[in-house]
Amino acid sequence: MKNHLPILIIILPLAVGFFILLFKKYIIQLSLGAIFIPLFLLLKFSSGFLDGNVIVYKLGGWESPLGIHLVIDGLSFYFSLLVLCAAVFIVLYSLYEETYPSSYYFYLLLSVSSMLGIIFTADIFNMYIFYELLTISTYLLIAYSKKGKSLKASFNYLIMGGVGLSFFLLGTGFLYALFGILDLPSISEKYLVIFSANREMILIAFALMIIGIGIKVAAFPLHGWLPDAHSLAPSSVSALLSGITVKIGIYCFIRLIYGIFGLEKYLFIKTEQFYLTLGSVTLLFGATMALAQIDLKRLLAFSTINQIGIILIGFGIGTKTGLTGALFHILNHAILKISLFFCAGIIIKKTGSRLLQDLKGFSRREPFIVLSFIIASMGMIGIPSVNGFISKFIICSAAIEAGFPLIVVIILIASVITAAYYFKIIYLFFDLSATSVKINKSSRRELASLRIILGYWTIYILTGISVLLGVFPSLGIDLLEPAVMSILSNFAP
Amino acid sequence: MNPLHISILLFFIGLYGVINKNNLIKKIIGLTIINGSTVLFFISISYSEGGIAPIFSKDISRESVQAMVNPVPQALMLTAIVIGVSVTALALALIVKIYEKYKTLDIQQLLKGR
Amino acid sequence: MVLLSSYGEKNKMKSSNIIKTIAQKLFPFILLFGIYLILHGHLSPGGGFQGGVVLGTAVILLFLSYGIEETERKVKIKYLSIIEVSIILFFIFIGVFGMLTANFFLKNFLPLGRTGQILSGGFMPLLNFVIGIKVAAGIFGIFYILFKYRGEI
Amino acid sequence: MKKYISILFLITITLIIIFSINLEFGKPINLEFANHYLNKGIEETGAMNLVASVYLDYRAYDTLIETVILFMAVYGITFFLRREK
Repeated sequence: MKNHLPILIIILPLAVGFFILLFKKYIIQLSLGAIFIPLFLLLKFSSGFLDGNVIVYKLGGWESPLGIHLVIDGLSFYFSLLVLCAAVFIVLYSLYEETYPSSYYFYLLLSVSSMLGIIFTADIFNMYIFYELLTISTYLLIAYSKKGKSLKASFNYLIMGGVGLSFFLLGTGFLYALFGILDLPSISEKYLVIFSANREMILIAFALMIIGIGIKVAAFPLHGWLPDAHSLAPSSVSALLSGITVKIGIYCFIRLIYGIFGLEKYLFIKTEQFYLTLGSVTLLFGATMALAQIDLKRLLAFSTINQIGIILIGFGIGTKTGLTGALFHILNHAILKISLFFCAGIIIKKTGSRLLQDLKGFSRREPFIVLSFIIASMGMIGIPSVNGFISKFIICSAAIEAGFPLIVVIILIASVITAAYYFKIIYLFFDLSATSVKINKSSRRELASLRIILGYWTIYILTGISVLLGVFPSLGIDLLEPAVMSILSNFAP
Repeated sequence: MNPLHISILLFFIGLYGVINKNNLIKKIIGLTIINGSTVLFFISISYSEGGIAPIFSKDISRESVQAMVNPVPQALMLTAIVIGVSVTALALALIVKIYEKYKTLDIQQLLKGR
Repeated sequence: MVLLSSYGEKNKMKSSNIIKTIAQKLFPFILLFGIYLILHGHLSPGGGFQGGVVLGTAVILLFLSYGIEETERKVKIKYLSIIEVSIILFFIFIGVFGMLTANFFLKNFLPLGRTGQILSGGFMPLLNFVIGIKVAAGIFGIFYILFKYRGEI
Repeated sequence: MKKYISILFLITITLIIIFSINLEFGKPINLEFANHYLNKGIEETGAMNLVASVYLDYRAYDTLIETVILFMAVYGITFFLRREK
């Protein structure tokens, strides 16, 4: 069983997705099972990965550069755990949100499976194909409601995503022309020899791939698709996109930078500055834009851009502390943003409006949801006792250690702006001056009580986890220790 | 100029179409050109002078293997072509749906009519 | 767009007897060619994808010459999606079968045979067949759906 | 105005990339693994068509995902365009 672990984790959601499409029965049970069984398998063998073991799976039994390989090392273990855990919450919340037909769960399972595929693969072209599958299932999820606006958002994402992945493919072509292989570990073995002869070509391949993935992670000038796509999707899908799909791009960043392009210091020193600039600009831009929004989910989408900037800064610093902070912030942001989007989903369902001004006096109606929202936004701002503070603090201390005091100032300014826009919402929650609280007439009474409990308790559990991680950060940091180790050793086996 | 350069040129011509054209279908045409250019790029990096297709038959003996071109990019491009077809088809379906809702294909008017 | 709109008004396709007859006569040959390409995919230029496209276009030709109603009667379209889903499940099953018998996912579990014969190359003809059916169904499906639900333009 | 800026930008990038390509057309480099496919392909996979041997045996996993993508496209189109009554 342990030998086949990587392929089982990828193929189970894929096969079950098709299965529910064919039989259209036991949809929820099967899709929950398709996520729980891989999660269980992963946790069962987790002690091995935490000790730094690596599983290499040869698809078709072909030796190293001939065939495609799947690798689970510390980093892929960390990310796959993140994806699977988030997927559990998202499926449970989707049960509350609406009675979705089989096609929704099909898209959801396929996007989960393709994310796991990207995480485990050690082959660039395979990464590209899985990314394409992920993007296609994302288009379909964004446009799931088939409303005009979400169709436009989906189309916009399709164009941007298609161009981005073509850039990635062209970069892959340059790499293949130079190396003659597509396997990441084999490329990194030959990298130093080839780099000295073909400096410009490698630089271009690097630039093309970074542009391609930069579109996917919505780094500053390439962010145009994100606010629409993330805000117009159904709330559960928004949580999926903002919480984990964006992070997959960051994962590819790490793989490519630390696995290939960072091996030569000449390139890496330059990109370090590049990252810090990119991260800071993305951070400030996301924060300022979020301040100007009047739509709740759009605000949260811009907040994602803001937090992506912090994560990029963490990787730009590049020391052990910086990487720890960045990886921990990925986890924290996933938890907080998923719970925020779930809260937003409940708020929109109760008030029937997405506009901030209609939130007035909401604390009277759903005090616990408002409390969860406040805790999650405290995490986003970086107030102590919630997990977001810890990771921001680690990144700031890493910046001081590495001699970038300006970065700390930028993060602090952005945190103040973040505080401004979240406090604006919280103020509206407690603004009881509104005489009549807007009530959505079609507030669903017919919903079975179990599903309401599911919807609310996913949020409470997520809030509980975020507070737990804020009080005992070592719980999360122990988990990402092997990931940092494998990054710092440049994924050497 | 050789096919490598031409494929890069085509890539950016397609990108120009995607960025500057206002009609949604023209944007998709740009995307298709981009996809075609990457296919051309992959095929031309595997070409070797006097190369033959990497397929054995009765006329081609096992000794002529040295003249054969690298089969990997061609196999990769089979996959990339299918993906291109899928994305194009999906985009066209979206365009049909958008046209049904807004009765226009012009991106400026679509952006206005939020 | 103009062409399609004039289509929509009449809502019925008209084509001459010449086209109908030629399409009818050509149909089996195109089908045969597609099957040939699929079966010889591991021996000669061609393969599952190319053969599948040829098969798909054969059905599209029939479709174009006979019109939508008649083709719907001939080709059972409601089974199309079932075929597609089950063929992908079959592909995954081939992979899992390789995992069970030969210990690697998608590993060849059939004997390689004598090179040059149809039944050689292990599971390659099988995969070619699977991909051929899938691509034929996919190409025809894309065409059919875009055509049938093209919207009121 | 925006149009001219983008044209200028794209031309610059194109020229930069074109002038820094130092691959010789017709003389691919680093062919050791390509030669492995060519020399050992028949023995290892039993196919005369080496493209098919790469497509269906060495990299069959890619092909699996590719068929899934094609299905997603077909299903997505049906999903968008079908009218529910």
